[in-house]
Amino acid sequence: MYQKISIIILLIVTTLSCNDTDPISAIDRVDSFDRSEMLSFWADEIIIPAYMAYANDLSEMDETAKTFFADPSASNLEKLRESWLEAYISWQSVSLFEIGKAEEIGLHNYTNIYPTNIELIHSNISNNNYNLILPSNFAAQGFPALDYLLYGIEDTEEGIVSTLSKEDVRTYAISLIERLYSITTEVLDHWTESYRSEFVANDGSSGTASVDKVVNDFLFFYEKYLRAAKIGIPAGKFSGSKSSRHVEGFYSEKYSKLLFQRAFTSVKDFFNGISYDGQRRGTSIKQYLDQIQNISNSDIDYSGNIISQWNVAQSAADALDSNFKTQVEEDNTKMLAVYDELQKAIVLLKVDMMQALNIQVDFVDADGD
Amino acid sequence: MYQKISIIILLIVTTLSCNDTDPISAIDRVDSFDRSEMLSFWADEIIIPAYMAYANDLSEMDETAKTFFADPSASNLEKLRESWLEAYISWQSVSLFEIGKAEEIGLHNYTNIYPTNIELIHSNISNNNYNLILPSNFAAQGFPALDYLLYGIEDTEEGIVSTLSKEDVRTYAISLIERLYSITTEVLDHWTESYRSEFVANDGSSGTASVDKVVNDFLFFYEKYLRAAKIGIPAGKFSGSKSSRHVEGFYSEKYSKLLFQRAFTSVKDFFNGISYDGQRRGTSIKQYLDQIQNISNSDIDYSGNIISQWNVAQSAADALDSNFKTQVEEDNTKMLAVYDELQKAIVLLKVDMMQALNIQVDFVDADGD
Amino acid sequence: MKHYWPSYINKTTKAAPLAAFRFLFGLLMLISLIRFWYYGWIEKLYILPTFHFHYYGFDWVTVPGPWTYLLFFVCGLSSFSFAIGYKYRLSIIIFFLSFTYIELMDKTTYLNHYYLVSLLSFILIWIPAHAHFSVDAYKHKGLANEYIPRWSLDALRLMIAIVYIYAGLAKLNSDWMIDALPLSIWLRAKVDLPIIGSLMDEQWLHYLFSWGGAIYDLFIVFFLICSRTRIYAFATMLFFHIMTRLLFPIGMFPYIMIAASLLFFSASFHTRFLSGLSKILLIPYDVFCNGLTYRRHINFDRYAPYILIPFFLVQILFPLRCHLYPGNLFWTEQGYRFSWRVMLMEKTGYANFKVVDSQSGKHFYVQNEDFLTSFQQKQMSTQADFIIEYAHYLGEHFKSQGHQNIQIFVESYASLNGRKSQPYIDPDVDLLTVKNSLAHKKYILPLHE
Amino acid sequence: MKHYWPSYINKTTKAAPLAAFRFLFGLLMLISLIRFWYYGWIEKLYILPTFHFHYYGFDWVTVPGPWTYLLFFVCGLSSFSFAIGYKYRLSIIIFFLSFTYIELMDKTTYLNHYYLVSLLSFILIWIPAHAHFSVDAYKHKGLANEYIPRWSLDALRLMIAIVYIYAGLAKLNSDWMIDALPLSIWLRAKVDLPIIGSLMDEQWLHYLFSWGGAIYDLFIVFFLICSRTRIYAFATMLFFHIMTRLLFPIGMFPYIMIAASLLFFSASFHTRFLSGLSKILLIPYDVFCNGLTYRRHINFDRYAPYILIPFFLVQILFPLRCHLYPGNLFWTEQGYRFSWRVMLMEKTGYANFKVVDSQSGKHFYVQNEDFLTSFQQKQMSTQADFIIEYAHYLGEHFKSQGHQNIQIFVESYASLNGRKSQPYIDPDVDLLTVKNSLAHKKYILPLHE
Repeated sequence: MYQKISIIILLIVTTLSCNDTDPISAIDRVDSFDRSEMLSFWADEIIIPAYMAYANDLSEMDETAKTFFADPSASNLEKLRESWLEAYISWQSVSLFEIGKAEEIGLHNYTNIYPTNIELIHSNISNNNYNLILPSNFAAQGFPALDYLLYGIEDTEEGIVSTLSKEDVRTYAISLIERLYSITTEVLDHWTESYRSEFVANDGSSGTASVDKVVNDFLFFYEKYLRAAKIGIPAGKFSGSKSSRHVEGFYSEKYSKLLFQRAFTSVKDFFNGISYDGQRRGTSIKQYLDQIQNISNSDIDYSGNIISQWNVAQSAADALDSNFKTQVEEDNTKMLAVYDELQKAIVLLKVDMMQALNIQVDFVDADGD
Repeated sequence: MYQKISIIILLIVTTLSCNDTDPISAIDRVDSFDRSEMLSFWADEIIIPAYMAYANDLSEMDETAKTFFADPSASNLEKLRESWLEAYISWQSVSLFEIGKAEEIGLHNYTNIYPTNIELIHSNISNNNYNLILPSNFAAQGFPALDYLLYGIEDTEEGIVSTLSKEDVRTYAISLIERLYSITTEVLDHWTESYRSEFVANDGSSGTASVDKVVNDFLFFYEKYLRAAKIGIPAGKFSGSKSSRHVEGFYSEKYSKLLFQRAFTSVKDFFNGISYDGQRRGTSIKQYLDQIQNISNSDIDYSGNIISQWNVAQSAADALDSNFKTQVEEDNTKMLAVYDELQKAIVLLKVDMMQALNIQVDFVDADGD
Repeated sequence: MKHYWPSYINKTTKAAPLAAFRFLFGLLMLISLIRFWYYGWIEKLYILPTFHFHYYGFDWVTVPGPWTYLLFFVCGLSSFSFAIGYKYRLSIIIFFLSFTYIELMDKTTYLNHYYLVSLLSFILIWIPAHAHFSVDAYKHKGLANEYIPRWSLDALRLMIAIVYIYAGLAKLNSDWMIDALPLSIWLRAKVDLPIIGSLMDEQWLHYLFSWGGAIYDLFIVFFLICSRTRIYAFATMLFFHIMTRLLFPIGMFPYIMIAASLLFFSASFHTRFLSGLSKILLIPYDVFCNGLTYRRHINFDRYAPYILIPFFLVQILFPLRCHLYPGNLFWTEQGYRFSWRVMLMEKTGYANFKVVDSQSGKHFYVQNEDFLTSFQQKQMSTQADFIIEYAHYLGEHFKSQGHQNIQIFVESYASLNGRKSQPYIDPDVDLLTVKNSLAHKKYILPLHE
Repeated sequence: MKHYWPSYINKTTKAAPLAAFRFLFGLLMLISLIRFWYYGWIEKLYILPTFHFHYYGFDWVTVPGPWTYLLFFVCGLSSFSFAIGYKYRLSIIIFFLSFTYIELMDKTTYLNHYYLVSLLSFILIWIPAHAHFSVDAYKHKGLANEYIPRWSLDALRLMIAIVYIYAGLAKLNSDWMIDALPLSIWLRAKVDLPIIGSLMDEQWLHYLFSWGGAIYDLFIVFFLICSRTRIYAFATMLFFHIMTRLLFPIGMFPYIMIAASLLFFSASFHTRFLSGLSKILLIPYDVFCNGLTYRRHINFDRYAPYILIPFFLVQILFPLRCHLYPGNLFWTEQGYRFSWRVMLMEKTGYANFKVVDSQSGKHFYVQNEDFLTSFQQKQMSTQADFIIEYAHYLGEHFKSQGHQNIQIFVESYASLNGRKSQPYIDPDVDLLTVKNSLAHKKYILPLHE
């Protein structure tokens, strides 16, 4: 008896301890949702193409910037601005995948913190002694800083061209553009070199598995960047008073809606499993939810509820002025309406969807019982 | 030990067995609702005056009938009809107190069963061999039968006068009128002679106590006679098809609303504790409910809910034609609307009020546990 | 632990307490049945109603018309017969079957203590309650014993313990403990009582009774078991049952529980009681005090413990089944019965049935008094299983009257423990499309607190 | 019965099982604390958050900043000290106080098994677990005993029995038994597991686990008590804990329960275990096997039974308190904690706080991540007492920022066991006007099934 039990205990304790490393190799699973297929689709058809397009646009911007600084003219400024807009738009499709290297280096913080800090930009320019890697410089770089330099640094087009041509300003602008490009290629290279397979292989269901992380990032993007930063904060939802200074693309004064729409479309496409180029459909969260609804015989149409709420939000957003600054200042109620509709989907996403997928919001590495 | 316990048991069993007869005399109660005061008010200011007025009207009718049969003329017919109407109206204030002798003899069944059975009336008249005490003759006597004799037995006024004057018809009509008078005086005498003190003394809270019985009778009247018989049945609520033949006062064709209104007013006055002559207010169910709401700190305004629902029903009823026959045939929806409003109060009365008063609907004499 | 079971099963105890209980219980049953008959309840509750509500799975138990009187007579006869211990096994089996049949005829009359009577009589079938102070033992000297197996007495005690403890646990709910409901509703209505009536409006009294009742139910058995506290426990028990008897119409219940509590008394107490009784009845009591112990006589005895162990397992688990249903137990009453929930709630209801022709859309309402007694109406209007069964009965009735394409809906309201009345059954559900079953009744609307 | 208590209290049993448990439990605690430190959880859960959620009545328990590390160190040291039985009474008291203090610092981290550790260590204070196989007993020969009072071992067993049986009873609810929830939600997400993953979508498996879990919890203690079934019960227990450990992140819980289950094993088993261990550690085990019985040494021993009887009475009654609150327990969570409700529900929530200036009517929303860690946000959004405490904290914060006439409202939604999300707290209640208390929280909206 004593020996029997001792042996059993020994065996067990060993098994329990080994669990952390999962020594037993996976075998084929039937009839269940294929997470690794979904992860492959995400990586190969959505995330990597988005990063590639974005990196491409950034290198384009780098080119046009070189052209401009070689020959500062209003028309070259216009080309630079166009390429800036292209890249800024592409960024919106990348931003929701802050995972892997992007998470590690904090891509978003270096790319799109707004409102940008004008004093800091000017002091950086005049000091010529700045380190863009420092968190204190988050608000002095990225697209918002370029927005200021390209549109807001002077009142007139000529003024902008001449100021930008100044040695110190030019240096600063170029360093901003190059930094954007360099950190993006770092992320992209990491994806293509090693992270893609790591990402797809991590197809488990723990809090640190790829699906859980991407879904959390996706939710975070929706809640913080789409709902709050682009709409809620300018509309004054979190301060009590509206503030057009918080609009994305504040200085260019016309692209805020475009940027928002692209970001929202990226969100919806990702949820629905539409490839970056829009040509293919793949395994998606929507399918995953639909299958869970099926298996559990639930009468809750998880994905349908989310999609129809987004449609409502989309119609509300369609009614907005192309410049949110004007919208906020002249008829903030429409902004508030869009916020409210986006907000309603939060409950469907953070509560119903997360429970159905059994993914924890912001995985906490602690014990349960 | 053995003796102690034996004695205790003996004592106890005796006490338990004695409980049925309540040998311990009542002492003064403070701060609690005075049921016997309420019962006195009901008896002295509502029930007995109502029976007196009703008996008085019946003796009046007896007089005018004698005048008419002594000298059958259109004008004397008119007087007879008037006194019939007076008595019929007074009946509405009496009908909700089917307690004591009235319950024993079944006053309502001999007084106001409609539609009246014309064939039976004619066969009774022609046979001259009938016993009005038999339940089979319920539908051939009382006010509805008189309604037929005084208004519907012939098409023309002259025809009615001449037919009524016929020996056998006259005999029948007189026997109907006298029977109404005799059973009513029987009830009234019982009240004044002995039942009044019995009624007031029975101020307990068992299923057979006066308060419980009156409240049950009151509910029964509201549900069966006011809601169903006067409104619901003609409107077709219980058969699926409307039937104007079931209207109260079908042959006189104009008093149905008057009768309904008087009955409804009696209901409300009783609930609110308004004396028969309308001059005094006394302890009432409303007060009882209000006190219970107070004591139990309830946020349910029992009496207020009932009264306001009755007000809604009253407005709906005010919109009805004075002849329900016309109303049913031409625009039954208004009848249905009144029914629906009366019905809504049923839930407030039968469920909320009865639970608050802790009175059982239709007391059942069986064990609980 | 290893050897505990065999040693327990062979333990013996004096037979007097069991015999005394048999005698008292039988007499009480006889009185109950006579009382039932005398009050005209056989007629009123069983013969007169045209329709009866059946327990789930017991649709085959029907009222045998006038033969019901014979059923009651047989039941009464058998109760007397087992009381005096004459042809005990046969009598108690007949009593158990006839009494249980009577209770199954109409669930309108369900009472927890009727259920208790059925259970106690079932237990009595399996134990030698006739081995002492009985006609059987007097006539067949081989049957007379002074001692019996201890488990046979403990089985009855366990049953009583289960009843009290579950009744106490059931009182641990927010209405009872926090709001003193429904006692405050009931007591407030008793201001007309002599002497104590004036207290009945006092809130502290409602709480005293609520908490007192819960503590009493939870702990009385332990105090009855412990010999030092037994006399106080018994006094408390008497006080408790006097109070409830004074305040509420609970029939024979207090007498049964008082008789059952004597099961916990010492053998010497019962010996004195039986010897005293024997003197009064001129029976030689000594013949039963022969120092012998009851041993297996028939196969019954051999298998009895193995019948009773599963029986008690069921008794312990069955009252827990309510937890398998969602929603407020008092509101849905799913798993409410057969669980020693005594006087826990005041529920008032109203149910108005609508018969709809699904093709023409025409409808009419049902007058319940055309089909049900007022007692049946009262029970039906607050309990979903009654409503469904009645709706199906109405459906059959109107179909047989030639109505076709019938749908039956109910507009029902109920009020629980003084809450405002609220809709009870989903008024949009055609009741003919649902059946009574043990599954959760989704058409019961949720209770709003 | 009369003489049962004195005879029980004087019964003795071998000291080996208790000593073995003391040793294993202490080591497990040491490992737990090291693991907690190693994973950086002291920093993450206690030091970093600016705000901590307090248990009702324990607002005075605050996080002592960097001294928290010292607290953990003391706690770990005392656990090792009582494991080896060095200055046992002092060590176990320090362990109980420091561990309990740690648990009281933030209710965000509440776990049933932390609560169990506190309770077990409280019981250990009162029993002579150092009378055998301990440094104390080795050094002071007068303390070395082979036998101890039986109640001291039984007290620990009773505690484990309470935990299992209440955990089993808590599983008897409709979500768990009828719908196999939340297990079906959790298991469905585990299709990625090796070998058994493919089964995780199977409904029968969800039911097997649900029913198996309930039956296991309800009956495992009885099978552990009975010597004939003990080995099978232990095997089942191991299987059960392996499965839960594989499927869910439950930390040290299975190890603690396995160690506790050894309490039910025979003395000879433990004697062999300790003598084997002594050989490995080169301790002369024989000195403890002296045939002596532990007798009162200090006043502790005299009063211990009278401390533990009320303690267990509270343990038996406390988990029942949830019945005093109306509404669905899983939804309101009133009386949910400290009641051995383990892994019973999946609840997801979202709470969006609105700060309103009651005079101007202007309002803004709060970004919870400015104040709470994500773990705190998660716990806060589904539990009403967290929401209230947090709202008051927000009120203080914004008042100190100069805002005046503040009202705080919350738009909160929660989803329970796969039900559609529904509003949780009444959005029209100014949370600053309500306080956390033990009374029913009326501002929790009812759950719609």
